[in-house]
Amino acid sequence: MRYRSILISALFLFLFAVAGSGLVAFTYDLTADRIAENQRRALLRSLNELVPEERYDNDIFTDTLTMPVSGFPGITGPVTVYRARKDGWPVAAVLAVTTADGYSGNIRLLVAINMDGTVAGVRVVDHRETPGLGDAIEHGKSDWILGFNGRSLGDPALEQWDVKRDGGVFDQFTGATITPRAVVKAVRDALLYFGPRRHSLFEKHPDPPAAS
Amino acid sequence: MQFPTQSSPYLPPVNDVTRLMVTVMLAMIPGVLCLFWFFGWGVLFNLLVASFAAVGTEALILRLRRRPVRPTLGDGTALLTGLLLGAALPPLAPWWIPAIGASFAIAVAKQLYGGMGSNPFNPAMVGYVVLIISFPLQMTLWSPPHGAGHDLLPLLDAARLVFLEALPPGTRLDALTMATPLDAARNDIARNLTWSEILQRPLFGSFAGRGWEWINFGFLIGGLWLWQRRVIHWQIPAGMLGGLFLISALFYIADADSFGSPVFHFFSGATMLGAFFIATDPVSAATTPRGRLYYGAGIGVLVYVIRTWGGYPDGVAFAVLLMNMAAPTIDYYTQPRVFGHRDAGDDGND
Amino acid sequence: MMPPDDNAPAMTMLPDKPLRFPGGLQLASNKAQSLGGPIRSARLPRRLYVPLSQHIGEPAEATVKIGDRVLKGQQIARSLSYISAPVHAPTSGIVSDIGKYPVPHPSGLSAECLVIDCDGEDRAVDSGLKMRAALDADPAEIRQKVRDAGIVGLGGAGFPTSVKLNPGPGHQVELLIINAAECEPYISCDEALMCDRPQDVIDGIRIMQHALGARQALIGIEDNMPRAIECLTTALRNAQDTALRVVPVPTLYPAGGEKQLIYALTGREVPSQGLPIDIGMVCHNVGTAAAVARALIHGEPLISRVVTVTGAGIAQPGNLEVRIGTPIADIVEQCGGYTADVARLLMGGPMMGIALHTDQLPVIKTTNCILAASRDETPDPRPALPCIRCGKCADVCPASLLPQQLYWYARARDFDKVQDYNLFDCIECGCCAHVCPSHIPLVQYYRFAKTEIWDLERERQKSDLARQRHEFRIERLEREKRELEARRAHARKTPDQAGAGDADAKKAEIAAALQRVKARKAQQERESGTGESLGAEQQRPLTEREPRRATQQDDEA
Amino acid sequence: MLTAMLAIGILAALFGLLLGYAAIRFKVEGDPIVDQIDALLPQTQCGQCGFAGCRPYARAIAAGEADINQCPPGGETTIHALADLLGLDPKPLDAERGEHAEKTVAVIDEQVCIGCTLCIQACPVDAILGAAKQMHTVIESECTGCELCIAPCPVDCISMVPVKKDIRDWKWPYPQSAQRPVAASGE
Amino acid sequence: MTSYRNIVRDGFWTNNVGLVQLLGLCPLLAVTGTFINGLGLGVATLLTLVASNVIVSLIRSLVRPEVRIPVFVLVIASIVTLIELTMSAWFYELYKVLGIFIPLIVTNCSIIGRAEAFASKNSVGKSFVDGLSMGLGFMLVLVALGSLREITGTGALFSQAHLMFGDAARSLKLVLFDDYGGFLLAVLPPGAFIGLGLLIALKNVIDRRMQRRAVRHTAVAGRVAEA
Repeated sequence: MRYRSILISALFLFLFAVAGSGLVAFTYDLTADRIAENQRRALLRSLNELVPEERYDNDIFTDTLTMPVSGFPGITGPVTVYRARKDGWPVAAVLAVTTADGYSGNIRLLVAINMDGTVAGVRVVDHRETPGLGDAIEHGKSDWILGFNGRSLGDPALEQWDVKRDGGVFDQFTGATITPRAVVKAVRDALLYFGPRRHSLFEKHPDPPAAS
Repeated sequence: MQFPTQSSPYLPPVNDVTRLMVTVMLAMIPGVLCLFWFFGWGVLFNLLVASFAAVGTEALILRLRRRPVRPTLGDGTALLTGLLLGAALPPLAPWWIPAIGASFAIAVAKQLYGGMGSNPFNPAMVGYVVLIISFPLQMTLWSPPHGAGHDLLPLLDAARLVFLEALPPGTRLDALTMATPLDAARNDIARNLTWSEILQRPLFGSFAGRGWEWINFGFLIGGLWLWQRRVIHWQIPAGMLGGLFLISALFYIADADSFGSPVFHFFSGATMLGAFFIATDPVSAATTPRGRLYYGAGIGVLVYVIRTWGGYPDGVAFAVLLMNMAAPTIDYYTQPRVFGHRDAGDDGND
Repeated sequence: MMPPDDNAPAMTMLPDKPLRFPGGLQLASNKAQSLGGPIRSARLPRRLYVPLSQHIGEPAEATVKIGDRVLKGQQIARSLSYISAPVHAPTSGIVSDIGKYPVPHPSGLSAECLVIDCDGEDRAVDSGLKMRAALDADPAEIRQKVRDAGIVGLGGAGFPTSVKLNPGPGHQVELLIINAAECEPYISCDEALMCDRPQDVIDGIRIMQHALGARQALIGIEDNMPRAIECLTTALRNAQDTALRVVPVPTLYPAGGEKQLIYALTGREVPSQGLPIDIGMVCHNVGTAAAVARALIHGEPLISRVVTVTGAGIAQPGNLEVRIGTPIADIVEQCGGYTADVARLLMGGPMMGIALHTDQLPVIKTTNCILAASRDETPDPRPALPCIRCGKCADVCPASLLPQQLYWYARARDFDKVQDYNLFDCIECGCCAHVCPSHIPLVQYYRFAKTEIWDLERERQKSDLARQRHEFRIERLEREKRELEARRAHARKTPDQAGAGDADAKKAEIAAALQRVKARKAQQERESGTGESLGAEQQRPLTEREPRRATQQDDEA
Repeated sequence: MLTAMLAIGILAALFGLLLGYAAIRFKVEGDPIVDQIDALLPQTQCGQCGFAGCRPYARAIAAGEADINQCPPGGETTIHALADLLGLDPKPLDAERGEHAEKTVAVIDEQVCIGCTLCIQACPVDAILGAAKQMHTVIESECTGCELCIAPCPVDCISMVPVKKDIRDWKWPYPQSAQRPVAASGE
Repeated sequence: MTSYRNIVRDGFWTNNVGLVQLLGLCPLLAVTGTFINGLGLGVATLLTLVASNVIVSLIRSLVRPEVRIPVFVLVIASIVTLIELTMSAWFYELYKVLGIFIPLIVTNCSIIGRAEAFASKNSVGKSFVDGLSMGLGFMLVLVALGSLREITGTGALFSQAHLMFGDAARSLKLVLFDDYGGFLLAVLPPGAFIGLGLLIALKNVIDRRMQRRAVRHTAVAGRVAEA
C-alpha cells in the first residue's frame, strides 16, 4: 500500500515531466528556424547601418573571422571581423572590438573600415557608462559617434587621435572625458590593427558558423 | 492643597533638539567660510536656496499631513538638512539643483518616512544622490578654486549664471568649470599618469587639492568642536577616518603610483564634512558605541572603494546611504553588555 | 542565575579606590538647604493615618478594632506571610476608623489605613524588643526581633529587613554594604542621621553584621558629604573597629543604586535578575541600620523616621523626625508652610520620587523626603518630540541598556521585544529622560511597559487556570455520562446487580462532594493568599495544584 | 531531443519517489497550531464567538472556518496576537459578537438564591460552589466573567460586577504627549 | 463563496498582485522603464497566469498533495518556455529588450501563488477568470508604473511602440514636454521603487476615501431607514 502510493507519485511526476518537456521540444523545433533568422537579421541590421546593403553581395553574417589581438592598448580581447565583399572583391570590414578603458566596465563597439582605410562608421553595442554623462557615445543619445565617419589614420594625424583635453581633435563631452577617450583610442587601435592586415584578413577562410 | 502629577524625573531637562541643531550649524561655519573663500558666491546661493527649499517643503508637507508646522520647523532639523546639502553641491549649479535636491530630501527621504526621527536614510545625502543620478552633468561641474589661475565670478555674474543660467558674455561653460581634484585624479590615473606626476599639477595644491585642503580642515575644526561639546560621539568620525586611512594606506603602500595617499583622501572631497557632519546624523546612524565604530569604518572603506572603482567621482553620499541601510543590523549585533549580564545579548535567564 | 560559588575568593580583593559604574550623571546636589540645623522632632498631629501596607509584600492585617485604645509602640497590625512586616501604633490614642484612605502612590488611589485619634499623652507600651546583648545573640533571634519591630528598608523600596538579614541556606555572606550614598539631589535625611546619631548607625550596622555573619562591612558614602564621613569615622575610631570601614565614593547619580554602589565599592556586578546575596553580599540602607539599633538597643519599633522637607516651595527646609502616619500638610506647616513658588509636591527625590496630587497623605516608612518644588526646579514637561536616536540616553544609563530601543518597543506595545532588550534591568533612575533632547518621558514608558507585562502575566496565569478548570470539567462531564450509560446498560442486563450501579452513583456523588470540599478549601487557602501581586513565584504553587487535584480526582474515580 | 525528455522524466520520477516517501515518513499528526491559538485566547469559555468554548474556536481558526475577530473578551489585544501568530492582517472586532467590555465577575445575591444548582451546571470552569437547596457562591478569583450563569438562574439573583481596582493592580498609563500614538507596526 | 464578481475585484483591486500582494517585484521593478516594456511583460505574465491557472485547475483532482508543487512548477516552466520561444520567434526586438525577465516569470511568485491558493481549489471557469483578472491587474500596474517612469524620466510616452505593434506604430510616440531635460532617476532602478511606493500609496488613499464614503453612506441609509 505504502509503496504503491510512492510509486504513483513518481509515475505521475514522470508523466508530467515528459509531457512538459515534449511540448517544449516540439515548440522549439517549430520555432528554431524563425529565431535563428531573427537573430541574423538583427545583427545584419546593425551592420547595414555601417555598411549599406547595396555595397556588398556576400553573406556578411557568416563570412567572419575571430582573431586574437595583442599589442593594442585601446583594445582588449579577440576581435571578430565581418567581411563585406562585392563580386568577390573586398569592400569593407566591420570589426567588433572591446575596450576596457571606460569609466565603468567594458565598452563593445562595431568599427566599420573601408578598404581605403577610412572609417565607414562606429556604433556602440554595449556599455555601462554613467547615465547622463558617458552614455552620450550611444547613437540614440547624441551624434557624437558620427564624428568618426570618414576619418582615417592620416586624418587627423596619429598623435591627434585623441580627445581635445589631451591635445587631440575629438570633442570630449562636458563632464566626462574618460568615456570618449576610451572610444577614440579603441577606434584608433582598430584602424591600426586593420591597416597592415587588410588584405590578409580577407584571404583567410571564414570561421565555421557558430552553432546556435 | 492640590498638585499636578507626572512621572519622574522632574528636574529641568539639560538638552534640547533645537540647541543641538544650532550647535551643528555653528560648527559648520569654518568649513563654509573656506568653501566661500575658494568658490565664491555660488556657495552662498546653494546654501540659501537649499535652506529655503528644505524649510518650505517641510512646512508644506507638515500641512498636508495635518501636523503642527511651527513647532516642528522650530527644531531646526529641516534647516540643517538644507545647509548640509547646500554645502555639498557644486558652487555654480543652477538654482533648481539645490531646490530639487532639498525638496526631495525633505519630502521623500524625511517626511514620507514619518518625519523627524523616522527616516532610515540621511535626507541630505538622499537629496545629493538623487541629484547626482539625475543630473550628473550639472553635479560634476565645479568651478576652479580661487587661486588656480582663474578669478572668481563677481556677485552679479554668479547670480545671473545660477538663477538665469546666463553665462557672462565672452565665456564658455567649459572655461568656468573643471573637475574636482578627486575626479581629475581619476582621469589622470586612467591616462596612466603616476601620482607624483598628478600632484605636480596646480589644481592639487600642497597635498590634496587647492582649496579642498582648507575646506576639509575647516570642517575638521568644526567637527572637533562638536565632539568637544558632546554633540557627536567620537566613534563615527574616528571609525570613518580610521577605515579610510587603513584601506588607503594599504593600497598606497602596495602601489603608490596608482593609488592616492591617505592624506589625499582625508583632505579631498567631502571627507571631513562627511565624517563629522553627515555620518554622525544620529537618526540614520548606528547607535551602540561599538556599532558606531563599525558603521563609521564601513563608510570609510566604502568611500575609498567608490572613489577608486565606482561610477561617480565622490563616494561619501553613497557610502553613507549604504551604511544607513546596515545600521539597524549593526545595532542589533553590537548591543552593549547590559550591567549584570555576562555577555552582550545574554537575556539573563540561563 | 550565576552560581554563587565562583566568587568567594575574590571577596578579599576589594579595589584600592572606588570604581566608576557605567553611565551616570553629575547633578547639583541641593542638600545644603535642608542641612541648616540638627534633626528636629515633629510635633504630634491630631490624627494619624497609618497604612497597612508600607512595604513590599503582603499587607499586614489589623489586630485592633475601631474604638480600641492603643499605646505607642503597640502592634496594631500583624504580618501574615514571610515577606511582610507588622505595623505599630506611632503614639497613644484611639482607633477611630479602619478603611480606605489616600496613600502616597503614583496612582493616587486609596488603600487600607488605620486612623488613630491621638490623645497627646504619647504613652508607650513595652515593646519587648530590647535585647541585653544583641551582639552575642543568635542571628535567628535578632531576625525575629527586627521582624517584630516592623523594620523595612528605609531607603525607599521598603523590603522587609528581616528577610534581607537571612542569607538563606547555602549562602555565605562575605560583605555587608551599608548604602549611605544618598545620591538623589535634595534628600539629606541619611546625612543628617549620620551626623546627628552616628552611634545608632554604627550599633545597627554591627548588629546586622553579626546577624548575617558577614566578615566585613563597608559604608559607602558619596564624597560630597564630608561632615557625615567625619562623624562616622570619628565614632568608628573611638570604637576601634576594623571590620567596619567608611568608603567615600565619587558623587555621581545614581551611586546610591544598590547594584551601582556594590560595583563602585567592590568592582563586582550583581547578576541580572539576581540579588547581591548571589555574589555573597547584602546591602542595607544606613537609616535601616539606625532603626535596627533603635529597636534592639532602645526597644523602639519602627514608628518614626527622619524625613527631609525641602525645596524652594518650603519656607524653612530641614530634617524632621516624623511619626509614621503624620499627614504631609502637617509637617509642611511645621517647616514654615509653603512659599509662593510651590508648584509641585514630591515624595522622594526629583529623579525617582513620585508626584503627589495632594498633601493630605500620610508619611509612611519609606518616605525619605518631601520635596515641595518650585516651577524652576521642576518645570512642567515640555511636549515630546520624536526620538532622534542621539544616544545620549545610552551614554548615561547605569545599566548599560539601550533606552531608545526600549522606548521604541514600549511605545509600540511590543512587550516581547522590550524584554529582549532587558527592560527589567532598568532601575528607573531617570537619567535617560533627564538628558533626552526630545523631552520624551522615557521612564514612564518603561513603567508603563513593566506594569503592562505584569498584568499580562497575571492574565495569562488566570486564563491558564480557567483552561485547566474547563478541561477538567469537560472530562468530568464525559466521565459522568459514560458512567451513567454504563450503569443503565448494566441495569438492563443484570437487574439483580442494580445495587452495584447505585454504589457507583454514590461513589460519584461522594467524589463530587469531596471535590467541592477540596475546592472550597483551595478557595480559602487562596483567599488567605489573595491581594498578593501574583509574582510568578507565588503563583506557581497555585497552578501546580490544579493538575494535581485533577489527577487525584481521576485516581479516586 | 528524446534523451533530454527522458532525462527530465527520470529526474522527475526520482523526485516523485523522494517526495512520496517523505510524505509518509514525515507525516505530522495533530495540529500544534491549535494549541498556540488556544494559548492566546482568554479562556473565558463564554461562547460569544459562536463555538462551545475557547478550544473549539481555536480549532475553527486553525481550520480556516472562523475569523480571528470573534472574541469580544479578548478584544483588540487578542486579535493582534492572533494576527501576529497566523501572519494575517488585524481587523476590527466583529461587532455582532459583542463588545469588548471591562472585566467583570459574577456575584450571587445570597439572599435571593434558592439553591437550584442550575448556575453550577452552566459554569464552564466550576467556579460556583454550593449544593442543592443550599445557597451558592462564586469563587471570584476563578470566575472568568463569561455570563453563562446569568440566563439559567430562575430568580435572577446573579449580577455581573466590575473587577475591583486595587492599588496593586494599578498600571502606569501610556504616556500622554503631543505625538499621536502610532499603530504597533514594527521597524 | 467566491463569486465571479469577487474574483475580478480581487484581481484588479483588493488583492492586486503588484500593489497588495507585492509579488513578482523583480520583473515589476526591472522592466517598467517604459510603457511598452511594461505592457510586453504584462502580456507575457498574463498569458502564463491564465494558462497555468487553467491547466492546474484541470488536473487538480489528479494531483497528489505531496507532488503538487513540483507539478505546478513543471506546468508553469513549460508554459513560460513556450511563451519565450514564441516571443523570440515573433517579437524578437521586444524579446531582446525584456531579455532575461521572460524566463524569470517562472519564479514570479504570483503565478505559483495563484495555482496553489486558487486554481488547485476551484473550477476551470473560475480559475480562468482569476488568472485573467490577476494577470490584467498585474499588467495594469506594470503599465501604470511604466508610463509614470517614462513620462517623468523622458517627458514622452509610447516610445518604441514599434517593438510590439510593428513599424507603423512608430508614430504613436507622444512627446508631452518639449525640451525636457530628462529626469534620470525615474528611468533608473531607484525610480522604480519610488514609483511603486507612490502607486501603493495612491491605492491606499483611494481605499481610505472609499471606506469613509461607505461609512457615510451606511450612516445616511441608517438614518433614512429610521425616519
